[in-house]
Formats: sequence, C-alpha cells, structure tokens
Amino acid sequence: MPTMTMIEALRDAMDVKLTQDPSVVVFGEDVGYFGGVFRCTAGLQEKHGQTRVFDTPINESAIAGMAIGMAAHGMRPCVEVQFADYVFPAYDQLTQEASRIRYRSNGQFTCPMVVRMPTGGGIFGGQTHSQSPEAVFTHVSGLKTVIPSTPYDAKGLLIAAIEDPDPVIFLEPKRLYNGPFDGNHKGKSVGWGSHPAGQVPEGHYVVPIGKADVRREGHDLTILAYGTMVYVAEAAVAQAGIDAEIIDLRSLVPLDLETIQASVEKTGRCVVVHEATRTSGFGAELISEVQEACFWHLQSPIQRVTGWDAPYPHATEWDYFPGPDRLARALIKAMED
Amino acid sequence: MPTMTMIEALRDAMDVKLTQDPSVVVFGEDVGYFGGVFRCTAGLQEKHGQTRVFDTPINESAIAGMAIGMAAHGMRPCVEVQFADYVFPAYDQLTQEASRIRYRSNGQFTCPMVVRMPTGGGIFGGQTHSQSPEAVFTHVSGLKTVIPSTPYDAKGLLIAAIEDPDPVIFLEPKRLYNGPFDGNHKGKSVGWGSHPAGQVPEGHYVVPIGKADVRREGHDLTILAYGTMVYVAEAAVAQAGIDAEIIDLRSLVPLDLETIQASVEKTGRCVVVHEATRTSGFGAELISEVQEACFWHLQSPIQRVTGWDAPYPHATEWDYFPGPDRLARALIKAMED
Amino acid sequence: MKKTAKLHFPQPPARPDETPDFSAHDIGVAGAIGVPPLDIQAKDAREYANGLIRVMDDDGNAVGPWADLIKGRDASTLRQGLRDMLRMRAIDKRMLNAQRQGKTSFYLQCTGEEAIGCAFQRQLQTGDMNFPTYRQQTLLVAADYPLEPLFGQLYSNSYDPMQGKQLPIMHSSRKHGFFTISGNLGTQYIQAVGWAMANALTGDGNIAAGWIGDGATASNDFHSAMLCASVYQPPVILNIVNNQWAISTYTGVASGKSRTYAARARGYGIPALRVDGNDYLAVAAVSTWAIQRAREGFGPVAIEWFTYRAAAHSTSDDPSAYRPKNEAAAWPLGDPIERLKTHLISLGEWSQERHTQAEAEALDEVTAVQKTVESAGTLVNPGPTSPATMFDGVYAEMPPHLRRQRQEMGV
Amino acid sequence: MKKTAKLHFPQPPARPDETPDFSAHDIGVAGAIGVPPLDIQAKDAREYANGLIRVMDDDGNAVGPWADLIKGRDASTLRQGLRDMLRMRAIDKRMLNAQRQGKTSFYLQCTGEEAIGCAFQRQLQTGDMNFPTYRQQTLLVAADYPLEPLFGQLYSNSYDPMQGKQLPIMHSSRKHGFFTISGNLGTQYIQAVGWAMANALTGDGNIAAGWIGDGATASNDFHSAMLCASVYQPPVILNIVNNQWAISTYTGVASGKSRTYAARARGYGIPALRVDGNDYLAVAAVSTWAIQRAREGFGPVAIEWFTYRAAAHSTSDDPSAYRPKNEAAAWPLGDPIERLKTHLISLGEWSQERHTQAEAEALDEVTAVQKTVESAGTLVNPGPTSPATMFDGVYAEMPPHLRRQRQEMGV
Ligand SMILES: Cc1ncc(C[n+]2csc(CCOP(=O)(O)OP(=O)(O)O)c2C)c(N)n1
Ligand SMILES: Cc1ncc(C[n+]2csc(CCOP(=O)(O)OP(=O)(O)O)c2C)c(N)n1
Ligand SMILES: [Mg+2]
Ligand SMILES: [Mg+2]
Repeated sequence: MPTMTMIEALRDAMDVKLTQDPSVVVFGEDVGYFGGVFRCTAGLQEKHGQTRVFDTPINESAIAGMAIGMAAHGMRPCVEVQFADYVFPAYDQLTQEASRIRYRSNGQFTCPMVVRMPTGGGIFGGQTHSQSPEAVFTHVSGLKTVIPSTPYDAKGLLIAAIEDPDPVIFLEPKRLYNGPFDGNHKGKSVGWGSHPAGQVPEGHYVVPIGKADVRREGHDLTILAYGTMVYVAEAAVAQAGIDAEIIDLRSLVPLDLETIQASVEKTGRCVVVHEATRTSGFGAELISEVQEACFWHLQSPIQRVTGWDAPYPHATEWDYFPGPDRLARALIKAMED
Repeated sequence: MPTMTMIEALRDAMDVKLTQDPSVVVFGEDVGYFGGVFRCTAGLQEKHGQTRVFDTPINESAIAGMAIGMAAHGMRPCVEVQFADYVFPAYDQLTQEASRIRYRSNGQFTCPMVVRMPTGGGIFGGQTHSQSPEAVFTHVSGLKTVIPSTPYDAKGLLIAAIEDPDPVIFLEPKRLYNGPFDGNHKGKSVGWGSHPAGQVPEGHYVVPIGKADVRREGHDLTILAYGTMVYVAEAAVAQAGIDAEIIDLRSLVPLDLETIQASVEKTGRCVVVHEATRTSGFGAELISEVQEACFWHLQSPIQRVTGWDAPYPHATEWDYFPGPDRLARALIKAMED
Repeated sequence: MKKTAKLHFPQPPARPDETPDFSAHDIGVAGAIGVPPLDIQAKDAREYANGLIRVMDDDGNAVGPWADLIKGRDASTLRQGLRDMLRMRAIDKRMLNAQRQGKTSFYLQCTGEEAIGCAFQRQLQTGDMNFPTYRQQTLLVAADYPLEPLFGQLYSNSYDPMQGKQLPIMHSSRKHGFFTISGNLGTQYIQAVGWAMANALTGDGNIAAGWIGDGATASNDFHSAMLCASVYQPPVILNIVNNQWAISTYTGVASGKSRTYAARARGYGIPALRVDGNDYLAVAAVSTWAIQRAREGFGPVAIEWFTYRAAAHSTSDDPSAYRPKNEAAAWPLGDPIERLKTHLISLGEWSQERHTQAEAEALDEVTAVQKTVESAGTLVNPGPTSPATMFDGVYAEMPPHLRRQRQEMGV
Repeated sequence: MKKTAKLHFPQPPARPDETPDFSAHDIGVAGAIGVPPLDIQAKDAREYANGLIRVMDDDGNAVGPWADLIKGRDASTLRQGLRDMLRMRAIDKRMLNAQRQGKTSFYLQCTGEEAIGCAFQRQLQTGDMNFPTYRQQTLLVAADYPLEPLFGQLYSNSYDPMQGKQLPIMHSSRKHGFFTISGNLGTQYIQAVGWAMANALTGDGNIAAGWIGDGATASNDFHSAMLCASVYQPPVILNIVNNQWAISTYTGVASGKSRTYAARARGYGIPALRVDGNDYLAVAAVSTWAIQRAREGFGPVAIEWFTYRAAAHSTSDDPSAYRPKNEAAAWPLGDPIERLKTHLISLGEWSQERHTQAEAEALDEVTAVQKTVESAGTLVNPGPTSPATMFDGVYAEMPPHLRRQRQEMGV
C-alpha cells in the first residue's frame, strides 16, 4: 500500500473523484495552475483540464455561491478556502444558503458540495492563519462538519464528503499535513511515512461520515479529540500515565454519540480538547451531550482543554496552543476529583 | 416614571446618547428618514439631523465596515441590522475585524461600536426572520454579546453598550418589542404598559454589561434564560408548579457566572433554555460552565430546551418554538431524575 | 474660505407632502436606441447602458429597431402577455386580500412591474433557470405554474408544495425554472452564475437568469456575480429590477453616483442594457436578444429594468410615510398593462370590451382556485399540520440527533 | 453548427517556460493625459480611467501637464523620494535575509512597487490615515516610522510595539497614519471609507486612503467601499495596486473583462485614474491632486497604480512555478528606483556616485538597527516573552472568564 502525506491523500481523493465522476469540479484561490498554496491540488488541473480544476477570484462568498449554483444544478463542486480564517466572507452563503437549499425547496433543489479548508495553528500564522472555526458551523443545521486526523481518514472522508448528498464543511488540520504532531513543538518533526495511518489504499474507498474512531482503548477516562488534538492526547496520555480511551471524533455533525456514550459510561470520566477558543467552542456541545447522556456514570466534572479566549497570538503561540502539558494536567485533575 | 415599549426604550437610549455625545451616530437600512422597519429609530433623524442618523445601502458588511472605521477614528456608531438573520454578510467584519482591532494594534486603535439586531421567532417569519445567532458571536473573543428582556434593561443596556469601549452585539428579542410574551401564542397579547419592567426612567442610566438578573428566586431548580425565554420560563414554572429560580442572563459575554453558580449550588438542578438551534447553541456553553463549577452540587443532569436543529419552519412555528409546555416537561424531568 | 469635506446623503425626488417629480430622469424617446450585435463587448455598449431602450411610443405604436426584432410575432403572443399580466394582477389582488383577512401572515405585490417577469419568462425555454427575488412571481405565472400550489403556499396547507416550511411568498419550482427564493437579499445572484457555469460545463444548452432589486445591488453577492460572470463568461443574464425604492429607501442610496445600474455592470466588463420595464414589447425584445446571446455562447449580459414599485413594499409597509401617495401615477412610463392594451387596440387586435372581459375572467379563475385551496385551511383556520415533517429534509438522511429530537418532540 | 456556451478561463501572458510578453498592454506615452479639474465627475473621467498617466519619458524627462503640477518642487524632495525607496529596498533585503536565516517566520517584499507608497505618503499630512495591505510598508518608511519597531515586530521581541500579538509584517502605527493591517484581504477598504466619513462628520480636515491589491479587488469589501464612497462622498482615496499577480493568480482572474480596475471604480460613479506606479513623479503628482481633491471636499477618487510585483509573493512562495523567471525584467515600465535616479541625474541633481553611496548608507543604517534589535531576540533565539500578556487587550477591561483563564495558564 502506498504511503501518503495528508496532502497527497487529499489530492488523491479529489483525483479519484474527478476521474470517476464528470460532475465533480475543484476550484478555489490558486488551486488551478499552481495547485494550491498547500499543494493539495497540484497536478490536478494538468491531468483533468481547466474546466474541472480552476482558479477563482479572491472572494470566498463568490466561491461558495458559485458552488451552490453548480451543486443545485447537479454538479458536485469541491472547493478550497485558502485558510479557514478566510471562510467568513462565505459564512452567509454557507449557513443561510447551502445549508437550507434542500429544506426550503422541500427537496426540489439540493446542495451536494464540499468546502475544504486548512484549520488550526502551530505554524506561527498569527490571528489570521490559525483559527479553528468548527463551532460556528456545527451550530448550523443542514451542514455536516468533518475533520480527519490521518491521511487514511482524510482520503476516505473526503471521498465520502464529495459523494454526500448534502453540503460538508471539511476541515484540514494544517499542522498534520506533513506528519503527525503531538504538540511537542521542540521535538523532531516526523513524517507520515513512518506512521501506520500514512498507509493509504489506492483507488476508491470511504470513511463514513458520522463514525468516530477509538484511537486508544482505555479504562480510566475518555478523551474526546479531533484533528491535531488526537496526537496531543496521545502524548498527554503517555505523559500523565493514565489509561485513557482516546476517541477521534472525525465527524462533529453528525456526531457519533453512541461511541462516546459507551466509552464514558465505561470510564466515568471525560476530558474534551480542542484548539478553538473555549467559550461556545465545540467542546461545550460535547460536554452538554456527555453530561446529559452519562450523568449517572460521571465521577468527576468534565474538563475542557482549549485555545484561550483571545485571538491566536503570534509570538506566544505555544502558550496558546493546548499542548500535552496542559492536557496532562487536566487528565490528572479529572482523575483526582 | 414613563411607560415605554421596548421599541420606545431603545429609541430613548439612542436619543439620550445622540443628545449627550456628538460622536454617537446611528445608521442602517431604512433607519434614517423612515425610522426603521420596527420603528426603533423613528423621529431620531428629524431631531438630530441626517449627519447623525442616516440610511445605508443594503449591505450589512458595509454597515459594519463603516462603523469600524468610524469607531477606530473615535466615534461611537450604533448601527442596526434589520433582522439578525441578515447579520451574516457582516460576520467577517464583526468577528475578524471589530473584535480584534484593539488586540491586533495593541491598543492603538479601538472599536467602540454597537450592532443592534432583532432576533428570535414567534412572528411567523420563517427561516429568514426568526433566527437567534448569539452562539456564533459568543464564540468570538473580543466581542460582547447582550440581550435584554425588558424595556428597562433594553434602555440601560443599550446606553451601556454605546458607552462600552469595545464592540457589542446587541440582540433585541423582537417578540418582546411590544409586550412580554410567554410562549402562549393563543393567549391575549399584553403590552408593556401593564408590566412593571415597562416603567423606564427618563434620561441617562445604565444596566451594566456582565450582570445577570435573578428574575424569580426559588429553591428547587435554576433556569438559565435570556430574551423571550425569560417569560416562557415564568409561564413554565407556574405551569409545572416548581419553585424554580429564574436567571435572566442579560449578558452572554461576559457571563455572570458568579450569580449562576450561587444559584445552582443552592438548587442543585439546572435547566437551560434558548430559542436558537440546539447543537452548539449558547446553552451548551452554559451547561459546560455549570457542570464544571457546580458538579458536586448537581442532583440531576442539566437539561436543554431549545429550538430544534432545523431551519425555523413557517407553518409549524409553534412546534419549533421552545414554549412553556416543553420547558415545563423538562423542569419536571429535572426534578424527577 | 477653505472648502472642507461634507458628507452627501442622497434624497428622493419628493417626500410625502411634496409633489411627485421625475423630471430628473431622461427617458429618451421610443425607438431611438439600436440593437447591438450579439457579440457586443462592454466597451462598445455605452449607449445601451446609459440610455433607455423603449419600443412603444406614447400612442402605443411599436417603433424602432427593437420593434423590428420581434415584429414577426403573432398578435396572439401579445394577447397572451396581456393575459399573463392580468392574471398576475388578479393574483396579487386576491392574495393581498387574503392577507388583509388574516388568512396568511404576509404578502407582497409586484404591481407596476408585471411586464418584466411576464415578458422575460415567455422567451425562455424549458430547462432554463431563474434565480428570482420575492417580487418575481410574474416568472411563475408566465411559466404557467398552477395556481393551486401558489395559493397552497400562501396558506401553508395541504396544497403547499413546501409543506409549510417556507414563507408564503418564497416559492420554488424546479420544473418551472424557478429557483427556491431566499429571504436573504442578493444571495441568488452569484448562485445564478454558478448554475450558468454548470450549464456551460455540462453543455446542456440551457441558461440561467439572476434577478435582483435596485436596493439589493448593494449586496456583496451582486459584486460576486458581476465579477464571476465577467471572469468565466457563463450563459447568464443578470437582471436588475430598478423600481426606485427599497422599502423606504430611495434608489439613490443604492446607486450613489453611478449613472445607472447598467453602467455599474458595464464597469465589470459586462455589456449592459437599460430598458423601460413597463413596456412589454421592449422587455420581450431585449429578453429575446439577451437570451439568444447567452445561449449561443457570447457570454453574460446585464439588464437594468427601469420601473416603479407602485404598491407598498409588502403588507408590513405603508409607503405614505416616505413618499407622495400619488407618486406611482406620476411615473413617466405609465402602467405596463395599460400600455400593452393600448398597443393591441391600436393594432386592431384587442378592444376595451375584450379587456374588461379578460380582466373578469382572470379574477374569476383566480378566485375560484383560491376558494378551493382555502378549503384546506388558512392561517385563521389552519388545516392539519404534521410538525414532525419539520425534521424531514434538513439532510437527505435523518441523522441520529434529529431522530432523537423528533422523538423528544413527541409527535 | 450551433454555437453553445463555453467557459472562459483568463490566462497570463506567459507561463514559466515561455517568453515574457506584455505587448497586450497599451502603456501610451508620457505626458499625454491631462490634469482633470478637482471637481471632476466620474462620467467625464473616461480617459483617466482607461489610459495610463505617465510623467517620465523613456529618457527620464518629466513631461506634460502632470509634470507641470509639481514642477515647482525642490529637487531635494525628489532626492528624499529616492532615499525613501533605497531605504525601503534595504529594509526588504535585510528582512528577507533574516527570514532566510530563520530569525523570523515570514516576510514579504514590495520590490518594484516602492514608488507608490513612498511618493503617496510624502504628500499626506499628519492626521491623515492610510488603511494599508501587507505590501505597503513603503507608507511607514516614507512616514519616517523608526526602524526599531519595524524590526522589533519582525522578531516579536521587546522592541515590538505589538508585543508579539501580531505577525511580523502586520504593522500598526496610529501616529504615522498607518492603520493596523489585517490578514483578511479587503476588509480595510470599507473601514477607510468609514474613517473618512468620520473625518467629514467631525470636520477634522483630514482624509483617509484605502489600499488594496488587484487580486483583492474581488473581495466584497472592495464593492462595499466603492459603493459607500459613491453614496456618501467622504474624503477618501481608494488606491488599487495592480501588480499583475495575486500569489500565483494572474490579474485577469480578478479583472475579468473590465477594461481596467479604474474603469470598474468609475462604474460606481467615482472618478478614477490609472497611473504608472513605477514613475515616482507620476505618483507624486497624481497623489497631490487626489489628496487636494479629497481634502477640499470634492469627494472620493480611485487610483489604479499600474505596476509589477517583481519579487515572490512572500517567503512562502516560489513564483518560478507559475511565471517566467525574467518577467520582472521585461516589465515595460521599468524599475522605480532606476527611473527616478535617471531623472535626477538628467536634472543634474544626482550622480551614479552619489547613488552608490546613498545605497550603501541606507543598507548600513538598516543593518545597524537590525543588529541592535536582534540583540533582543529573534525566532531562533527568542527573547523573554510573557505569555500572560496574551490576555491583555482582548477587551479594554479583562472580564472574569479571561482572568480565570490567565490563572489557569499558570503564568
Ligand atoms: C441581507 C438582507 N438584508 C436586509 C433585508 C431586508 N429587506 C427585505 S426587502 C428589502 C428591500 C429590497 O429592495 P430592492 O432590492 O430594491 O427590491 P424591491 O423590494 O424593491 O423589489 C430589505 C432591506 C434582507 N431581506 N436581506
Ligand atoms: C479573505 C482572504 N482570502 C485569501 C487570503 C490569502 N491571500 C493572501 S495574499 C493573497 C493574494 C493577494 O493578491 P493581491 O490583492 O493582488 O495583493 P498582492 O499580494 O499582489 O500585493 C491571498 C489570496 C487572504 N489573506 N484573505
Ligand atoms: Mg427596489
Ligand atoms: Mg497583486
């Protein structure tokens, strides 16, 4: 089986779908000739032609609006927003339009489209290249929101997203593009080549949307994580020496509550971790569901470890990023309580 | 003391500040000559002139962007978005710009501005005249988000918001504009004239941002509510016959956690209610904070009563709206557990 | 004294207690402006964007090159146009009435603007798609959309194809080339461009038409649409209905110092025409030209339809608060129905008697359907609703959390 | 065969292995375009928006009416301009170097575009405010912003006035008329309009200048700014820096079929001029005129500065992947420093020797400051940071939840 980075896996997913399905088109800023600032679409225009893969003006709401029109017509656009930080001009089109075309037309028109965007910090990108906006999409009914943490999942989820009959917000943890990252920024960076999840099958396969992945089985405590935080969780677990179960959610909406509930009922403790700002982050939703579903099993308060409620700072990035130290402290606290 | 509707109270707040402070300006769609589709600014242009109160093109991001520029210069714009459902084109300017001007310039520039918008359903407005978008603002550090439930608070909070050194999202529960509304839509509608909170002092006063209001003291359970839901809570409490404490949050960010915590520690039970869609709604944040702060006091899971995770439907509006019946059921459940 | 900067605040020509005054508008003369070649470029389209294309002169005669473009057509097509407009007016009348009687929550007329959508739609083919606003019910009517679902949606009853999910006036009919209306102004405009791109990419031979009001040209999506249409050159017609008002706001607040909305489109490199929207023949002729241009691959075109919103913005609005009561009557380009009627009579193809009869027929037909549909329930007397359907169609397949919520609803 | 619609995809004149080719650009001749009256209206500004205002001819002589507008100026102002540009280039050089050495995470040059910001800024008054993008460091330099904070921000060390909160290149200096840069393209443009409205409303006599790249003209905020400037007529100058590229994307993807960006602005009813941005004299003259127009209350004006991005987009970019390596050298309007130098030499006010010396002086000065500032820490060797400051300035007063989080951080 070939080894791929997450970038290659994403590109491969688009390549598979572009090849298979003539209604798939890929576009976005710098996505065509150049192949994207993160190179996710490199070579796709050359291979599939510019009617399938093309550059757009710098207007994210136009990108979303065009995609909606095409999707309603019957095509399957898969568009890129250069950084998740730049999706906000498209927020109206995505949340008020894409999300509701099916509903408000009572099924006459639908909106099968994917909006890919690199998310999260850890690259010294400052306030405008580091944000994690998942929560402002998970609040919107009609949208699905997914986020892979491995090349394998990235390809399988992206194919699933392109084939999904409804609009999917597809978040790509940019810090995982080239290798797993556990938050130890001073450590040596490793590539996907040496990681089992860097093994990516050729051709078509899907990772179904709505299914979480138990990344580590454990008995003491459940960690709910997604994206980069999955690796931070692994590191924190090792550091704290706690037998935690780590669940990689993969899909935020729909959420695999069944898997979560089973785990928390088993462990009786739960810590939620994400990189986005704390207040009204997706962690809040997780905590709400868990405390309601598992109240009688909980032996300590559910903790949140998150980005702070400040814009992502540049110089003190690593004090902002919820790394393994902070998470380990929370794990220990959750065990002590 | 004069009696005012919430509309009159809001207008009076703007009038007071326009009179007192030459740097205050008021603008928005239909806000000038006509005085706003809900009449909140009626008469203000005539009184203060069109350099102070004026109409804008139909572009909410332009409204926000102009306000940011003016606020950075030193003025205090108080702008209206015609319905909260139409704030999304301004989402980029509000969340990526207004919220961070102070931070990213390290205090060289600031952004004292207010964005008023009618929010919530109950007027057969369908998907695009009924939404409650508070949660997608509370997630954004640098913004404050407030929502009054009475004419008295509306005026005092709006004056506080205009005087605040930072940007404030000011949500106006449109169903409360002309009178309290407890969700019994078949009941007779009453005006503010007969309600004590319809008594509004003339001239200048503030209701501080960040302070909740205990609307009803009780011992069995704490209800966290805001906007229209405060009255729904009152009705549900009467209906369920439970001695609940009702807290009107008034300010979502910053949140008066102290008042909330004291109450839940006393009652040991908590129900959260809002009209917005459930997933990732502000209720999730409240639940997270409460379960963390009051875990050892909680005697039953915290319940959420919310709008469903669907676009606001037109015909079945009252099945969508979280009315007193649903809330009463949740109260009883919270007591039984 | 040194000059300093002062802000400018655009004003309408007249306020409530003033005399209507449209003298600032240069409406030109009928027949004066030519028909551009199908492949015209924006840079050569100056006169079409700044002038006003008119076909019918003051006596109802069709004159000039645009008249020639459609002169081969049978008079029956014009009678059909007249009937479409009469039907539209009857529907508006009955629906307004229903709202006044509390049978529906909200309505919104298109009085004075009937020619635009009616004549445009009749030039389209099956498969073409409009991206309308709430004031283009004309497109549905001229696409022969049945009255039952039209009224059904007004009453959110069992005739309602949207099953009560949408507002009374936010129609959708894929079959009739009518894209689901959004309450959020402007959004449909760039979607129309996307759809037209799909037309070109799939080679289906169809076209798209975006619609926007003068006020909503201020929206971001107007810009997106003009820009992307200019860049990718899809087969799209970008219609701007300039009816002088956006609720209480005068069109000057949307146009600023732009000469015309068509001129603004031309700034994007899109050939643009400005047309008398109250002149059924002008609308039919220009639409025919524009649709052919788009369909044959000569790229996008923008059309500013110059008209006047004769009615209130909606049933929530009282225009006497912001403009003279008799302003509509002073509109220099008259009423579209009256003008087409005059033309047909002057051709000897119509008469006052036939007109009166046609008016009555339209009203009778509409009233009859309305009655039938009302029997299934109205707002004051609602038919049975099934709230659980509110969870259908949020997604193609209902995810677990919605299933749980439906259960929790207990219905 | 019937024609059908096909999409168009704009292409650059040349790709990596092709020969640079700017022959499609009509650059006109120096001195050909006149100076419009200060109160010119958009409708009369056609030639200014579609042509190209140039002052220096190929031999470095200043010719034509725009040259006359500034001919009274002392040669020392031009030498200052040259020194500003040399200093700018030295800073770019040193900063790029620092990034290459890993001392900072990111840098971005303005090579080839130095004349625009340098000459514009020197015509402003204290109190005027620029709303720049990341490629207008020229404005800071020509506003005599000290080098210490400039380098301090590059290294996020104790010299950094932003205390490490912002990216190296996202400067802010209220005192120097430089609004805090946003990473989100376009947003500053409508904010500039709002600020200018405040200038007019408070009567402070100052003006605002918005800046945007050709690529970012596609953003919604470009539209908002043009629209609101047209509506309210505030004292704002809306600058468009057309440097032919937006990262890897050719300017044609932003312009579509618009003739020029200036022409697009003119569609909004704003008088617009298109100017050779590599001609220091043209920039100085047009800026002088535009600033006077705005300040004296004649309303907004748009200026398209026609130039070429000679360097990579940023240190993350390698332009050889999408354009010919030697394209910059083929730019028909040359290099701004070379051109001003030639002009000054032809005036007898400068020499090659003085130039070489000035270059060295600039580099020495910059290098010296850089050294000093580096001693306080760089990315590879960071100075002490105080993470707790990350909570300062989110709000004027720290709310309880941030106080709790600061505590939780444990610093
Ligand atoms: C994004 C958005 N902002 C505001 C509104 C409220 N609104 C509804 S109709 C309208 C006026 C529209 O005027 P125009 O575009 O001229 O269309 P007309 O009503 O004249 O047909 C406004 C401001 C809205 N629906 N959407
Ligand atoms: C809203 C937004 N979308 C995308 C980006 C990513 N981005 C940064 S610079 C750039 C190109 C800008 O080109 P242009 O406006 O021509 O300015 P130039 O770099 O040429 O000076 C892009 C797409 C961004 N910063 N903001
Ligand atoms: Mg209108
Ligand atoms: Mg550029």
